[in-house]
Amino acid sequence: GREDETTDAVPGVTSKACPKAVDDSKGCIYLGVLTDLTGVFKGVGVPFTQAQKDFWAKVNADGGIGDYEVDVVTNVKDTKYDTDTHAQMYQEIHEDVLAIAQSLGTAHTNTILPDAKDDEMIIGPASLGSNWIFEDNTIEVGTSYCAEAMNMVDHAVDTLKSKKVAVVHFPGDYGDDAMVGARIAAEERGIEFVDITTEPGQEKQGPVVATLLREKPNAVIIATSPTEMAAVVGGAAQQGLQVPFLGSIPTWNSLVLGTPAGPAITALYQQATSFPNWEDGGEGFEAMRAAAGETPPNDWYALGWAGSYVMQAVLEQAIEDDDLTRAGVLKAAQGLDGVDGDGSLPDGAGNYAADAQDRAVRVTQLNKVDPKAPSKVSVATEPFTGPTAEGYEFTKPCYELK
Amino acid sequence: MLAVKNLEVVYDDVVLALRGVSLEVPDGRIVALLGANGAGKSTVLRSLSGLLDIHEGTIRKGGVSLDGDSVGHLRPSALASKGVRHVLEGRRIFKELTVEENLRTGAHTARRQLKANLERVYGLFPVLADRRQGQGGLLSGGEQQMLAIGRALMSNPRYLLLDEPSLGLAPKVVERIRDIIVEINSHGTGVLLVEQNATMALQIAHHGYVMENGRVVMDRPAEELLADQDVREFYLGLGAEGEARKSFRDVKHYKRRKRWAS
Amino acid sequence: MTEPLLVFDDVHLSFGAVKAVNGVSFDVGRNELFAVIGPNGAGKTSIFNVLSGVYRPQQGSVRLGGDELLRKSPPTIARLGMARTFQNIELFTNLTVLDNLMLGRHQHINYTALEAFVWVGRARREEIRHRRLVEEIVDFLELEQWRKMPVGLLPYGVQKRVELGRALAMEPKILLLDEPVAGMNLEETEDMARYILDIRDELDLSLIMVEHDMGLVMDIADRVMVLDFGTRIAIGTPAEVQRDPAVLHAYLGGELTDGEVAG
Amino acid sequence: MSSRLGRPELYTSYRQDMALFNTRAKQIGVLAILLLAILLPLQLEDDLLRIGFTGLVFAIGAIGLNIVTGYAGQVSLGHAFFVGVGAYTAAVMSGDPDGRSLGYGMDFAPLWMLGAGLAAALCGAIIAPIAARLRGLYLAIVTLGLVFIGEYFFAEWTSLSGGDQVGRDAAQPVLFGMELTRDGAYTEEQKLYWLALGTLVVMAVLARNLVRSRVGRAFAAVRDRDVAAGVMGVDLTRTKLVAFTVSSFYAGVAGSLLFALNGHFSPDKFGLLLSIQFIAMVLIGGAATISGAIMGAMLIASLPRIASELPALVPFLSSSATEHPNIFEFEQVMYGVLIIAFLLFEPRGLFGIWMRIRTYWKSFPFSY
Amino acid sequence: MTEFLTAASSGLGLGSIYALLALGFVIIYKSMRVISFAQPAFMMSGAILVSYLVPTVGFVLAVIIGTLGIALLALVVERIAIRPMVGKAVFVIAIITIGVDVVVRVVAGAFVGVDGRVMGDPWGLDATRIGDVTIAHRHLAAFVTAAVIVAALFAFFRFTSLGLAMRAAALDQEAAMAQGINVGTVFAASWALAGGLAAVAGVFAATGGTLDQNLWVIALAALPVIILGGLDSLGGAVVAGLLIGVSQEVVATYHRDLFPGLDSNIGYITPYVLMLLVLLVRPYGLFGTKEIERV
Ligand SMILES: Nc1ncnc2c1ncn2[C@@H]1O[C@H](COP(=O)(O)OP(=O)(O)OP(=O)(O)O)[C@@H](O)[C@H]1O
Ligand SMILES: Nc1ncnc2c1ncn2[C@@H]1O[C@H](COP(=O)(O)OP(=O)(O)OP(=O)(O)O)[C@@H](O)[C@H]1O
Ligand SMILES: [Mg+2]
Ligand SMILES: [Mg+2]
Repeated sequence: GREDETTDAVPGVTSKACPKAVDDSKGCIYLGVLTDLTGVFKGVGVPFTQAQKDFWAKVNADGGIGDYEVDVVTNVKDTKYDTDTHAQMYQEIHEDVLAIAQSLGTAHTNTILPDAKDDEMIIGPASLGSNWIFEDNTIEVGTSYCAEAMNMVDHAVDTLKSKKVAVVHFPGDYGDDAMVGARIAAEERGIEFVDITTEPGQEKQGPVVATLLREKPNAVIIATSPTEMAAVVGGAAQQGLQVPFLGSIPTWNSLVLGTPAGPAITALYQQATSFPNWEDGGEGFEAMRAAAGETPPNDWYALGWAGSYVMQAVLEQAIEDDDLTRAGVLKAAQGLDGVDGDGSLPDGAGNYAADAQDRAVRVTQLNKVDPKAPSKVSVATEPFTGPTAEGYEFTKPCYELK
Repeated sequence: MLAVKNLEVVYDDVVLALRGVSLEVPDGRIVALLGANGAGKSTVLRSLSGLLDIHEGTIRKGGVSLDGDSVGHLRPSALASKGVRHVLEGRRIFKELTVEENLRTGAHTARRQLKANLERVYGLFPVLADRRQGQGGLLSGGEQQMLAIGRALMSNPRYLLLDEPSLGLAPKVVERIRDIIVEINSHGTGVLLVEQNATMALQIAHHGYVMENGRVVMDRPAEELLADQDVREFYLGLGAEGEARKSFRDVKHYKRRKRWAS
Repeated sequence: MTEPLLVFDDVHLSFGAVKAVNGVSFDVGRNELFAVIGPNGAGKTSIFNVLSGVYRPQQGSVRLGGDELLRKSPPTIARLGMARTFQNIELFTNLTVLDNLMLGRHQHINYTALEAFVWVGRARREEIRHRRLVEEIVDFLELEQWRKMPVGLLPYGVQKRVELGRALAMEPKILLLDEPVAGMNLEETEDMARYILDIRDELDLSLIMVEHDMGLVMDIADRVMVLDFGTRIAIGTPAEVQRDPAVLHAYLGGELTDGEVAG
Repeated sequence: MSSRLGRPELYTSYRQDMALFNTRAKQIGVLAILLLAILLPLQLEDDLLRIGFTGLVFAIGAIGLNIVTGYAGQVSLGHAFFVGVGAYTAAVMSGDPDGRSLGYGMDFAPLWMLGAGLAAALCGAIIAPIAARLRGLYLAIVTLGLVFIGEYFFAEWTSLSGGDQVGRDAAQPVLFGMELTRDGAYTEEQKLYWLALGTLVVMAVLARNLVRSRVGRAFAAVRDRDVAAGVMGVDLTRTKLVAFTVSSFYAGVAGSLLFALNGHFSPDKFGLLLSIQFIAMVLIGGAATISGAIMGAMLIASLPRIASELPALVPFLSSSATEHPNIFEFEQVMYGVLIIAFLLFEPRGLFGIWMRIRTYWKSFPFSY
Repeated sequence: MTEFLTAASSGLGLGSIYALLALGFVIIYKSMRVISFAQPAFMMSGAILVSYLVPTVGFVLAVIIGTLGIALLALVVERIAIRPMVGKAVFVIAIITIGVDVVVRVVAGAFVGVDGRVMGDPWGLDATRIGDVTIAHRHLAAFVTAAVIVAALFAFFRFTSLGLAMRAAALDQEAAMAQGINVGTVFAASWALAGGLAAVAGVFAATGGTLDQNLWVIALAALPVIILGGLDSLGGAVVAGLLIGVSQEVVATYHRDLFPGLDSNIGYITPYVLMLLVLLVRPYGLFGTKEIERV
C-alpha cells in the first residue's frame, strides 16, 4: 500500500541491531551501495565494495559509532553499469538507507542525483571526475582526473623537460576530464599538445601507436584502462618510441607487468595518484592491510577504504549534532571542512564546507614500478601540486570543456 | 514388412488427421494409396518415416511397425538407416545446392555405391546430367521433381514411400517414372505409392488402399480396385465397363462428391 | 479484326547457356482459353514469368490490350489486368483464406495508410465493400469451411483453389494458370475444369493454361501451343495438335494410344 | 470440422466480424485488463511502478518492431537507433534552452512525443530504400550497423548528447502546465505511468488497425512470399518503406518517454543490447501479434527483477561479490536461463501459451 | 609509406583474428541458418581456459586442450538448449543463443578474476622488421592459422558427406531428415566446430596483452565481417576479415587527416560503414550464396 510511506521512523536507521551485529544492543545504520559487480567495471566495483565492507566491519568491531553499528551489506545492489538499472536500484533501496556509500559511474550517479537531492541523501561517488566539487550532496575524495593530469603535464615540463605531450584517453567523464586537464596545463606552460581519443580493447591500439610515432611527443599521458595502456606502451616501445608515460589511477594494474609489455612498462611508466601507496598511508592503511588479509594490493580497495573515513566522519558529526536523519547527515556533510583519515587521505580531502575552489583536491604523487614492493609500485615523486593546478579556477566540470 | 495399425494422428493437439488407419507394405510389393485432397495420405507417410514431429504432429493411438518391431518413436534418421526412404510431397529439393550435391545428399545413408547410383540416376534423367553443376532451385518444376525422385534413388532403400511422384511431370516422363518404380520394385524394394494419377498407380500396384477423411475405406488387391465401379467412376473417370471417359466439358454443375464413409 | 487481347512477340529469354524462351510468338484473343503444353523444362513457366514481369527477357515485345508490358514491374503489370497462379503454390501461408483473397484485391482497395490507422470512414467502408466481393468468390469456389484457416494448413487441392480465387479477386483481363490440376484426383480435376469454364463464361476473360493433364487440355482448350526447348513446335486446335508428329515425338509419346487420353 | 480456429460463427454482419474486438468476451476482457492497468499505480510501490512504466514504454517500441519484423518480416536489429533518435529529439525539443546541452524549451509532452516519432520516422524512411534490397540476416546485421554508427555519432555530437558516459537530461514531461516529474498529489512514478499507459493504449489501437488493414495485409504478403506479393500488385519497396517508417515512429515515441522517469541518459544506452531486448520482446511475446508485443515487453522489463528475486531461493550463494558463486552472478545467469527456458518451453511465445489455453477451453467439453 | 604499410600489416593481423572469429559464425550459419550470439562467450571462455592451462602444459598443448574443451562445452550447450529446437523458427534459436551467451559469459567471467589474466603466449611482442615495417609474430601466427583452418573447412564442407549434410540441413531440415540426415548430429557437429574455432580465435585475440571479461566485445567485430563476406562463405569470411582489418587500421591511422572534425576515431565504425557500402551493390555480400526465388 502507498499510505504507509509516511511513518516517522528515520529511513535507514533502526534501533534494532544490524543483521550480523557484533553487539546486539546497538542500533543499526544502513548504507546503500550501487555498484557494478558483474558488468564491465566489476574490476572497480568488487574491490571497492569489499573494502567498504571490511572498513565498517572493523569500525563495528571497534565499538561502532555512537550507539550504532553500520551495515553496508544488506543494500548492496548490482547495477551492471547500466544507468537504468542504477536508477531502478536506487528506487528499490532509497527508503531503506541513510546514505549511499558508493555510487559507481558518472552518468549513473547523475541519473539519481535529482532524486537523491529530493531525498536529502548524500552519495559517495566512486569516481574522481572534476564534476563532484559542484554538487551539494556528494562526498567525493581525492584529486580529480583533471587536476591530476595538470600535475602530470607540469611534472613533464619541469622535470622531464618535455616540449610536447600527448594524451591517450577514453572518451567520457574520466578520459575527457584528464584530457582537458592536460590541455589546460599544456596551454598554460606553452608546450605542444596532442589529443588522441581511443576505445577499449587491446586490438584497437595500433592506430594510437601509429599516431604517437608520427607526433613524437616527449611524454605521454594516459587515461584508459590497464589493457589499453599495456598495448600502447608495449607497442610504442617495440617500435622505438621510448618516452615517459604517465597514467591516471585507473590506468594502472600490476597485472600488466606479467604481459609482454611488462619490461617496457617497468622502464617507462609512472602512475599518478593522490592516495598513499598500499604499503604506506599511516595508521589508516595499516588497518586496511590488516583487514584486507590475503587480498592482493588493489587501488580500488584502497580508495574504498580511504573514502570510508569520510563517511565515518560525516556520520559521527551527525550523531554528535543529534540529528541522525538524512537531513542531519546532509547538514553534517556540508559542514565538514576536512577529514584526517589516519593518513590514508590526500591533503585537503573532505572540505565540503568550502566553495568549489577550496573543495577541489589538487595534490598528486607519482609512483614508479617497483617489482619488490607488494603493490609493485613505490613513490617516485612525493605529493606535489604543480603550478597549473595550483592556480586553476574550476568553473565547471573539466570534461564539459572538451 | 512396414505397417501401421489403428493409427491415430493429431496435429497441433487439435487437428485429428488420421482416425484409426491400418495399412501394410509387404516387402517387395507395390502398394497404392489413393484418396482425395486432405484425406491424410501424406500424414500416413510421415508416420512411417518419422517426420510427424517437425509438423507438430503426434501419434495418439496405434503404432507403426517394421518387421513387427514398433518404430513409431524412432527419429527419421534412424528409420532411414533401416531403409525407409520418404520422397516428400512438393519436391523439396535443396535449392541452393547444385544438382549433383542434391543427389549426393540422397546418398547420405549409402555412401558406398555413390558413383554407380549417380550414373544410374543421370542415365534415367539425362536433363539432370546436363545441369549437374547448376543450382537445383533453378530447374523447372518437372525437372525438380525428377531430381527429387533421383535423390531418393541414390540410396538403395528397402521401402520407398513416394508422395505424388508424377506431380507436374509430362506424360512421357510419367511413363518413365512408372517403369522406374516397377524396376526398383523388381529388385525387392517395397513401394508405398501415393498418387492422384490413379490410372498409373493401379496399373503397377499389387495392392491398393483408398482413404477418405482420415480413414481407410477400401483395402483390396489392385485388380479388384480397378474393377470396382466407384473407383472406376471417381478415380479413373471410366463409366461402366468399356464405356469411354466423358469429356471434362460435360461435367455438371450440380455434381457433388460422393462419400464412402459416414 | 481488332488486335488480340494479348500479343507475345518474338520473345527471347536465356539464363546463361539455357535458352528458356527462344523466339516464341503467339497471341490470345478475348475470351479465349489458350493452353500451353510441352515437356518439362520447355519454357512454359518462363513464359508466364515473362508475362507477369518476374523475368525480364533479353528481347521481344509483350502487349496487353495495347500496353507494352516488357520492363514493367510486377505490380504495374498486375494493375494492367494480369493475374496468375503458380506451379508451386505461392500463397501467403500464415494468412487466412480470406486475407489471401483480400490481398488479391489489394490494388482495388482504396485508402491510405493514415486512414488505415484510424479505421473510420473510408477505410472501413472499403474493407466491408471488398469483403463482400471476396465472399462471392468464396461462395463460387466453395471455400466457406476454410475461410478463417491459415492456408498453410489446408490440403493441397484446396490451396490450389484458394490460389485461383486470389487471382480471380484481382479482376484481371487475362488469367494465367500454371498447372491448375497438378496433384488433383479425377474428381477434383473435374471440379477445377468446371470452375475454369465458368470463369471464362461468366467473367468474360481470357485464360492461358499450362497443364500436363492432356485429358483436360484437349477437352477444354480452344487452342493449344506446344513448346519444346524454348521454341514453338506447334500451335492450333487440340485436334490438330494431337496429330502433329513433332508433338507426338517430343511430348505425348505412346500415351496417345492408351485411349483414355484421346477422349 | 476440426480447425484450429474452429469456433461457431456468431457474427451477423461483416462489419461486426471485422470490428476490433468482435466478441463480447473479447470486449469484456480488454476492458477489465485496461481498468486493472489504470488502477494499478494506486496499489504498487514506486520501484515496481518503475518497472511497469518501463514495460509500457518498451511495449510501444516493441509494437513498432513487431510491425516491421513480426508483420512485414524484415528483421531489424536497428531499433535501438530509432529509439535513440526519438530520445534525443524529445530531449532537445523539451530541453532547457540555457542548459548545458541543446534545448528549445518546448516541454508540452504530446508535442515532443510527436516530434520524436516524426524525427525517427524520417530516419526510418531514409534507411528503408537500402533495407528494402536486403533479406533475412543480412538486413539484421546491416541495421545493427546502424546502431553502432548511431552510437558513435551520438557520442561524438556532445552538444546533443552530453558525451560518452556523461549524458544529458532527458525530455521533461509537462502536461497542461503540470510538471509530471514532480511529486504532488500523485508521485512522479504514478503520473508517468499513466502517461505511458495512455500513450500505449492509443498507439496499440492504431497499430492494431493498421495491421488488419490493406497495409497490414501487404506487410504479411511481403513477409510470407515477396515474389507472389509483387505479382498480386503489392509494391515491395513501398510496403517496406511504410513498415520501416511506421516502426521507427513507434520507436521514436518510445525513445522520447523511455528516460523521462530517470531524467538522464547517455549515448551508450542505444546499443546492441537494447536492440536485442526489443527483438526478444517480440519473439517472447509472439511475433505478429500486438498483444504479444505488449506481454513480451512487460516480461522483458520485469525479468531483471524476477531474476534478482531468485537468489533468495538458493542457500549456498554468497552475498559477497568476491566469492563465487555469488548472488549477483546467479542473478545474471538466471536472466539468461529464463530466456532460454521460456523459448524452449514455448517457442511461439506468450501468445502461443495464450492460444493453447484458449484452444483448450474452447474444445474443453469435446476434448478427446 | 612506412606508416601505411605498418597499418596495413597490423590490419592483416587484426583481420586474421576477425577471420577466425567469423569462421565460427559462418559454420553455424551454414548448418542452421542462425547467427549464434553465443560465439563471443565461447571465444572468451576459450581464452580463459587456455590461460589457465598454459603454465602447466605449455602453450601448444594448452591451445589444443582448450579448443577441445570449448568444443565439448559447446556440445553440452547444444544438447540442452539448441537440440530441442530442431525444426523451430531460426530467430527463436538466435534469441536462445543470446541467453546462452549471457549464462556462459557470466560463468566464465567468474574465472577471470577482478583484474583479468595474462595469456602467456610464446610470441609476446616479438616482431620481424622488414625495412621500416614491423610485423608482429602473433599476427603472423594468426594469419597462418586462419589460412590453414579455412582450407580444412573448405574441404570439409565440399567433400565430406557430413559437410554436405550440414549445408542441406540448413536449407531444409525436413527434406534433410528425409534423406536420412540426422539433424541433431548436424547441430552438434556445427556447434562443436564453431565452439572450438571460437576458442582458437579467443586465444589469438588475447595474445600480446591481458585478457579480461570484456574480451568478448571483439567478437562483435565478426558480424560485419560475415555480412561483408557473405554469410555462408568461408572464403568470404577470410577475405572480408582481412579487408576490414586493413581498412579499419588504415582509416584509424589517418583519422586525423581525413576527419579533422571528429574526436573519436572513426576507424572503429569503419567495418560497419564498409559493410553498408558493399551491400548496397551486392545484397549477399562479396561471396554469399544468393537465395533462389524461382516461381
Ligand atoms: N502441419 C499440419 N498442421 C495442422 N494440420 C495439418 C498439418 N498437415 C496436415 N494437416 C491436416 O491434416 C489433414 C490431412 O492432411 P494430409 O496432408 O495428410 O492430406 P493428403 O491426403 O496428403 O492431402 P493432399 O492430397 O492434399 O496432399 C488435412 O485436413 C490437413 O489440413
Ligand atoms: N531463373 C532461372 N535460372 C536458370 N535457369 C532457369 C531459370 N528459370 C528457368 N530456367 C530454365 O529454363 C528452362 C525452362 O524452365 P520452365 O520453368 O519455363 O519450364 P517449364 O516448361 O515450366 O517446365 P515444367 O513443365 O517442368 O514446369 C528450364 O531448363 C529451367 O531450368
Ligand atoms: Mg499430401
Ligand atoms: Mg513449369
